[in-house]
Amino acid sequence: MNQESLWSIFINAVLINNFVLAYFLGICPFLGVSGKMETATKMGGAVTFVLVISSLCAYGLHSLLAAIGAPYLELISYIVVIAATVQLVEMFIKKVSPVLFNALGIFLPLITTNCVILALALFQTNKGYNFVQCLVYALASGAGFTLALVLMAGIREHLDLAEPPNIVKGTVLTLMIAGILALSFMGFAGLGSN
Amino acid sequence: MQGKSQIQNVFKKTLNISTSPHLVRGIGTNDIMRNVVWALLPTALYAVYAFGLSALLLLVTSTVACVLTEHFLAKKSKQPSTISDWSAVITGLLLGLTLPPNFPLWMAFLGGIVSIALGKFVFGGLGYNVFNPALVGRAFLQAAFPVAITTWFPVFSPDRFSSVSVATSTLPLMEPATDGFTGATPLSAFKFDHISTDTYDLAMGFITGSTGETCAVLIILGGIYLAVRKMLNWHIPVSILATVYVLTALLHFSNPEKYPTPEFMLFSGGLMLGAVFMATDMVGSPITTAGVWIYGALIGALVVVIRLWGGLPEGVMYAILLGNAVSPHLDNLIRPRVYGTGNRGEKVRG
Amino acid sequence: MSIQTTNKANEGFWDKLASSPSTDEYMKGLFRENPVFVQVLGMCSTLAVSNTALNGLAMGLATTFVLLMSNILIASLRNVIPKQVRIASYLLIIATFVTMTDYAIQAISVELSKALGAFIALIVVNCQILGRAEAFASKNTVWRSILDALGMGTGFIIALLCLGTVRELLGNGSIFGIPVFPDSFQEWVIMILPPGGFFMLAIWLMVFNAMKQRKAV
Amino acid sequence: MSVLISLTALGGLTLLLAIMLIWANKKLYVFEDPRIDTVEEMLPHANCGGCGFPGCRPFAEALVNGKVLPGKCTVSTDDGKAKIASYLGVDVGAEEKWVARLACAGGTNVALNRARYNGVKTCQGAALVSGGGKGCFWGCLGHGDCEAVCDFDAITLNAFSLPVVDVTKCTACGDCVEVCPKDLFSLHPISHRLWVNCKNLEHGDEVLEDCQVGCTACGKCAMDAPGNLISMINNLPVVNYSLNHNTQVPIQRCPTGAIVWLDDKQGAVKGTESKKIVRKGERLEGFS
Amino acid sequence: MGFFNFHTNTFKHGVHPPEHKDETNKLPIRQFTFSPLVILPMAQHLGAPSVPVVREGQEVMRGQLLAKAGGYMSVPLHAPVSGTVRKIANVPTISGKMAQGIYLQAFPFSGQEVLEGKPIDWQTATREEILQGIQDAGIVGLGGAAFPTHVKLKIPDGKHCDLLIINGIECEPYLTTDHRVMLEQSDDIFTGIRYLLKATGAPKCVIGIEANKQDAADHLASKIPPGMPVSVQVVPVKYPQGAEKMLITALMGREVPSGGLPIEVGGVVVNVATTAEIGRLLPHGRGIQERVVTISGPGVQKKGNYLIPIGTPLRYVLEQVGADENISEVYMGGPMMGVAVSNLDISITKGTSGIVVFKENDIKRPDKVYPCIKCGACVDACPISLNPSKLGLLAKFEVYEEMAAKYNLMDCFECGSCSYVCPSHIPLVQYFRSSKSIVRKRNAAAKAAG
Amino acid sequence: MSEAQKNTTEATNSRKMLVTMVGIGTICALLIVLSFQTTLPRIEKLKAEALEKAIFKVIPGMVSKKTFQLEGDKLKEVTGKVKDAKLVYAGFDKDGKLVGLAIEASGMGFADAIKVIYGYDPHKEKIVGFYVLESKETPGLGDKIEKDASFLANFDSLDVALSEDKNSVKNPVTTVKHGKKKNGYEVDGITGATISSRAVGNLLKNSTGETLPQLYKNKDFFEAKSQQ
Repeated sequence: MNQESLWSIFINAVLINNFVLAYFLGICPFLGVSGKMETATKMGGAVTFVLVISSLCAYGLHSLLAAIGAPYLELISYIVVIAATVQLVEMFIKKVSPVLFNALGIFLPLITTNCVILALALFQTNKGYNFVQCLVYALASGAGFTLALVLMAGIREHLDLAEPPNIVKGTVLTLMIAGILALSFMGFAGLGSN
Repeated sequence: MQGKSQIQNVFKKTLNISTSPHLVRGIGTNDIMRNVVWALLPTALYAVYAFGLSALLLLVTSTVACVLTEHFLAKKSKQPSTISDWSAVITGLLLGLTLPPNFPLWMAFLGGIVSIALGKFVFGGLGYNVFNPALVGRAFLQAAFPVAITTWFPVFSPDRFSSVSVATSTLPLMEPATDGFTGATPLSAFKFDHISTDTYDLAMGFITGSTGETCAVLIILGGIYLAVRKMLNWHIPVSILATVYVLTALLHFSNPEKYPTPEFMLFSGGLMLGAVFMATDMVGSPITTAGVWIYGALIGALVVVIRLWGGLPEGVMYAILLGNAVSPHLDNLIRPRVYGTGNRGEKVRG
Repeated sequence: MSIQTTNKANEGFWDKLASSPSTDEYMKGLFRENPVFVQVLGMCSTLAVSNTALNGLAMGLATTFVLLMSNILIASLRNVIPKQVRIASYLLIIATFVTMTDYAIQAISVELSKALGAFIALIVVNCQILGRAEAFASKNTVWRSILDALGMGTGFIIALLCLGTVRELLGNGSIFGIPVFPDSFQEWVIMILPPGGFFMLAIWLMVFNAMKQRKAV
Repeated sequence: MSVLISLTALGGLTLLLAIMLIWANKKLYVFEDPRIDTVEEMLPHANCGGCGFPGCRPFAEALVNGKVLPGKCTVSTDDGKAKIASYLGVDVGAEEKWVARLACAGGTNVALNRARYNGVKTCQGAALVSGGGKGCFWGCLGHGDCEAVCDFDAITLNAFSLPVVDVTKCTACGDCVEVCPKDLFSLHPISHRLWVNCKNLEHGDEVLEDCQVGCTACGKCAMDAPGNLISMINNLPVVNYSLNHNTQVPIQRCPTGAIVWLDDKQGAVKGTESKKIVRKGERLEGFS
Repeated sequence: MGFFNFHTNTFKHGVHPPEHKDETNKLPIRQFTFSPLVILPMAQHLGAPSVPVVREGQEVMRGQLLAKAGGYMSVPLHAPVSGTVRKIANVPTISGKMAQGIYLQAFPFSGQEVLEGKPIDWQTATREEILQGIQDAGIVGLGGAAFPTHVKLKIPDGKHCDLLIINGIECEPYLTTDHRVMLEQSDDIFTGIRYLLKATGAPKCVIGIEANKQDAADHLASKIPPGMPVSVQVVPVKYPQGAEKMLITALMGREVPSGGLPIEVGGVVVNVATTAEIGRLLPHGRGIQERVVTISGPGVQKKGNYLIPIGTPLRYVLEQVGADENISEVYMGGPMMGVAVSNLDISITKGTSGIVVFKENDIKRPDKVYPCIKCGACVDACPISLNPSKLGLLAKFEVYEEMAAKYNLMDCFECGSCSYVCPSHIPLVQYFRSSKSIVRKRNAAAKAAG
Repeated sequence: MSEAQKNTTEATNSRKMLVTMVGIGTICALLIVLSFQTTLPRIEKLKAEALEKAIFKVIPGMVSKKTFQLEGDKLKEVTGKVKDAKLVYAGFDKDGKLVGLAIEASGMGFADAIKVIYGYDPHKEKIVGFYVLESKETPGLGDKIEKDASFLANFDSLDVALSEDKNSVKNPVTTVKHGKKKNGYEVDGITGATISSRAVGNLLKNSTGETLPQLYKNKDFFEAKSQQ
């Protein structure tokens, strides 16, 4: 059982070990949808939403599999259940609220195969968090992801009005900025260690 | 008629046409940059006086590295060279001033290259860089060579003008030999051993630390010179320093045992240099006055958080880099109310 | 569509080899459609485990194995799986092989599985694998899918090695754990840290861009 | 034992999920015509707006809904249009190729600049500064806004800073028409061969002071033209294209070559009596 | 003005360009000689061009009606000299455009006496009569914009005018026209104010004058007729205080809503020279024939303030005042907002307040444009608190819609403060001007398309 | 396509979907279980070996070990794998005498949690061994806590004697600056890796402060075990 305080879980996931900038998780959407501020915030919201759902699913599944003594099915059941749940949610939103779907739903299929989601499920199992800790961890990871995405989107939007050399335009530039952001986030290392 | 023929000549001429306004104020971008260099010179000279030959070599190396890189990259991308705008000199000087005086020269050279190439060139050159180039270089070096960058050189060492620190002349494949002295900066002394340093020593620069961060008084003088000439936005240093002061004061009075005095926080470490010369980098800071206040307050708060609760003794560099990352957002979100648009203004962002 | 051989003297065997369709199926993954440098896929594992060459190699091999096996299975089942449940089925198949790989690596060495950490499990969500399944294996024969998987896998390994060797060399002074520089070498610690990963990948992409540009001119 | 457990567990799980998905597929599915995607895929993705729709996808929707015919797309090749047409089972709706045409021949070799313009090197910018400094107020300023705005590389400035339209590349998207501050571009069917290459509203020698190839409004072309093919309006000849006379007669006596015959191969053909161009090279000086 | 008064008697931001007013502000207004040929464009004002009522070859008297107003938003044009109408054809104008105009050849040695018309007495005339009289006199804003004055004075239903502001700011460098008018024509000004007070129904009137014209302010204050609700207010020197909106903020402490007219905050602003002209012309029922023009700048020998007949060609003006051999730039209006002339054949119009001539090397033309370093100088200069730095970048990358929709591009009135202060010498005003024209073009196209 | 036809195809579709999904699921389950079964023994063995190696490293002179579970103040001997429990490993010499206890501890380091195992000699009331199980400290700097010889020498004999009432450690472990070590309970830090070495000191302080008094209460239990 893990004793970490909720506050330290939160700070850790948002700043110190940011999923994107320190763990390299969710790089694909990070590179893909950080071009515009508007999409970035929506994507961040959608990811946080899915993170919470999948965290809950994973928590339930983990208890279930432990009960029947088949921990080796963890990975496969996580991914399948999360994928199916997300798809259901997507269809549900599309049916119920087309407005919400346009704002959030179109990102959902992208998110299913986002490493952040599965990684969160695996990490929380690894760290042995309890239910509330899982929830905070999911929210904090989502917040960390959104923070990185939004910072990046702001910078990239700003750079729409710049003339970077041809050779670095696009992914290269985004990666370099991500590197500098990761450097800046290193300042948070050890936060709360003393 | 002589007058007539002269007029005829006049009217044969092709006139120049251009759009209004036809007057311009004299100050150019290169003038601003050059003046920043002047303002930095006293600090640099004091550094050479306090730390000797090693500091001189370090400053020269980092500046030369930056200028050469700028020139080379401009040539490489078939653009006219941009070294004449002095911005590369500022970057080089600032980088040198943030490094320990006995920092190996080859590393400083590498830092200069990284500053210009990664901090500036990839964004499209002067005016487009999001982050302060010197700090990008410095952060790179901090992450790459954590030991060398936290090995300090004593201030006023007696043989500073006759010999060069062993570490300075280290080559890439050599382990930097330590001089035996690895004195602590006031900040690390406080963080790890709770030893506070006298404020007077801090302000006058009788302490060890990075090359250019020791003498707070000279830095402030340089800042005032620029602010008077309107080449520096005085709101930024004021809001950073005020935030640091207020936050530390609150903490200090709540628990004087654990937290340092606000004066100590203001004058120690790179805060003064950062607040006056780095956070004020026009390109990386917000453009509106309101945005600038928030930017300064954010940097100040981050400095306090990282210094007091973080793992590292010093956090000015990270705070400014993060402030730079946020400033495009501040520009987007905070806009002055346009004349005649009512108090609520237009909705800024959908 | 074939790889260009500019050298006239080489024409003959290589040219023929290069222009044969099955070779092309394999070769395209190496450079022309390299999953990392050209398609920019599978970034997470690329960045996370390329801090040493050995880790990169192991990760590359594991990914290639999963890619190969899932491609085979999906290609052979491509006429059976209904369209509506295809993604779920692919995920099932991929997750199975990933789990198997995970256990295999744990059985080989504790050290290695510790170094690769959760990233073996995260092969499941490597967009590259699902992408190949969806874009290629579900539409092509088993044989072509095998070639494709091997090609893409090799391309991935090449990319990981490119990153891993440079990062290890500068960050650790060694290659595959064998010290290259004298002990006194001052390591560039940043290279094995996250920012170094971003920078190194950016630099490699830049090299590829430059090569492409030069070719285009 | 564990084999059995896991088989049941995973089998049950997949069963459950499959049922859920199937149910969702039936109950929650929202219909969207898949043909829209397919058609959009077939379109050139130029999003130029030449078809009159805001982009390729709205155009694809309109195509699928039968509101327009594929021929409206100005960018797609004939093959591409035919493919879409056959996919949707409709007529191609072939339209004649339209191209953008410039109504000015006053390059720097023949037209004078009265003033030297300093500032942003765009026609838009220059036009707002006393008309741009060109002697002829109506003439092309030659800063190449049209060249920059053309997404299809169909417009290039020639040696005398005059835009030349490559009719094979031009898709008649209309961007150049919009961008030209002097409104010199217009879209025409490629079969309109007779072309007035000037917009100067002055007449007589005052035109020639500024430009050697301007229309002096002498009216010879209108006289020579059969029927009412050409009429003089506001000091300029206006061709009545609806009459569709395929004749080169009107251009022959034009003294300045302001009216031309656009030939597929030779480009703009001038009449036999048009004067040779005297001045060569860029001329800035010379206020008359 | 109390020390703690937050209404600071001026507006936010703004710049302080060098004034150069000493060169001409001591020189009294002199009558200019008549040019043998005057060229009169029909469009000398904003709005519809005038419509000629004479034919080619007709002989006209000075002050005779040459063209009638082309609508409500238009004014008539009167003959500035006696002479013969040579032809009615295209004439070059300041915008570079050729437009319809009248070539009038002056009679040599003509007496040049002016025809009298139907006088309008300020005591007996009704509001409408005064407005009509102003229109018939062909009076437009003489400050530079040439907006028909009667349109401006027409108070819309439901609004009323709290304050009549007479604009004697003249913030443009070099120009001293209004300064001299205030010193020399105070009687005409106060007569004009009487007409204006009646026409607008305003209870009082303030004459706003910048502190660098203290003598004019003192002179006017001493001449205020007893019992007239007029006061003179001196405001700090700052450009562009003479802009209508800025002046209203400075004197009334109110802001004119974006896209709105001054009357929406209860103010009407009339230029001081226009006021003088009204006071001089209306009692005699005459039309406007000449105006005061400051001719200055390093390129002229006989600098001064001249009373020049409308339609005098620029070439003639420069011949008379002795232009330097090396002239390279001629501006109509002041150097901040004036227009560079491409062609000396254009003529003085009603809106021409000054002619500034520069020689080569006199004007500092920045050779190098640096990238924007976001120093914020333009933001601190912009009198309407726009963000010229961002707008400039957006214009460079041609994102015009965003400029208009999110950054209030259309509120820019091109005062030039941003370009003046920009250390990187970015041609901001030109960017905005062409962006605005493109936005207008696109909006019109969108409207046409439905 | 008529309505009826559509319905029937949908029905067959649904059945087909069900069958394929479940079929694939079953095959996958089979594959996973088989590979799990095959690799399990070896994985267990490798893991146990790794742990054993660590325990042997931190308790000098031991030859055999027993595992105990600490629940509240009670100790209980366990065999095999126990999840989610605080484990204490006891090491015995060849005579079956208790030579030391190995305790796992973790705490926040510079980058992420540091997980260590240390050996405790209840007779001398000293820490006698130390080994880092997991850390993500900065390579070349923070990771000196795993390698630096002079730092590791701290833990050959670190005083953690209990206070008089046996409820806490008399002198809690603290880290001091390199070369400033004076007392037996002080850890001599690493230059340049101040933060990581302090983190180690901190986590030892917390762990010893909590666990050692608990173990003291079970003193007799161990005595009993060692006499067996």
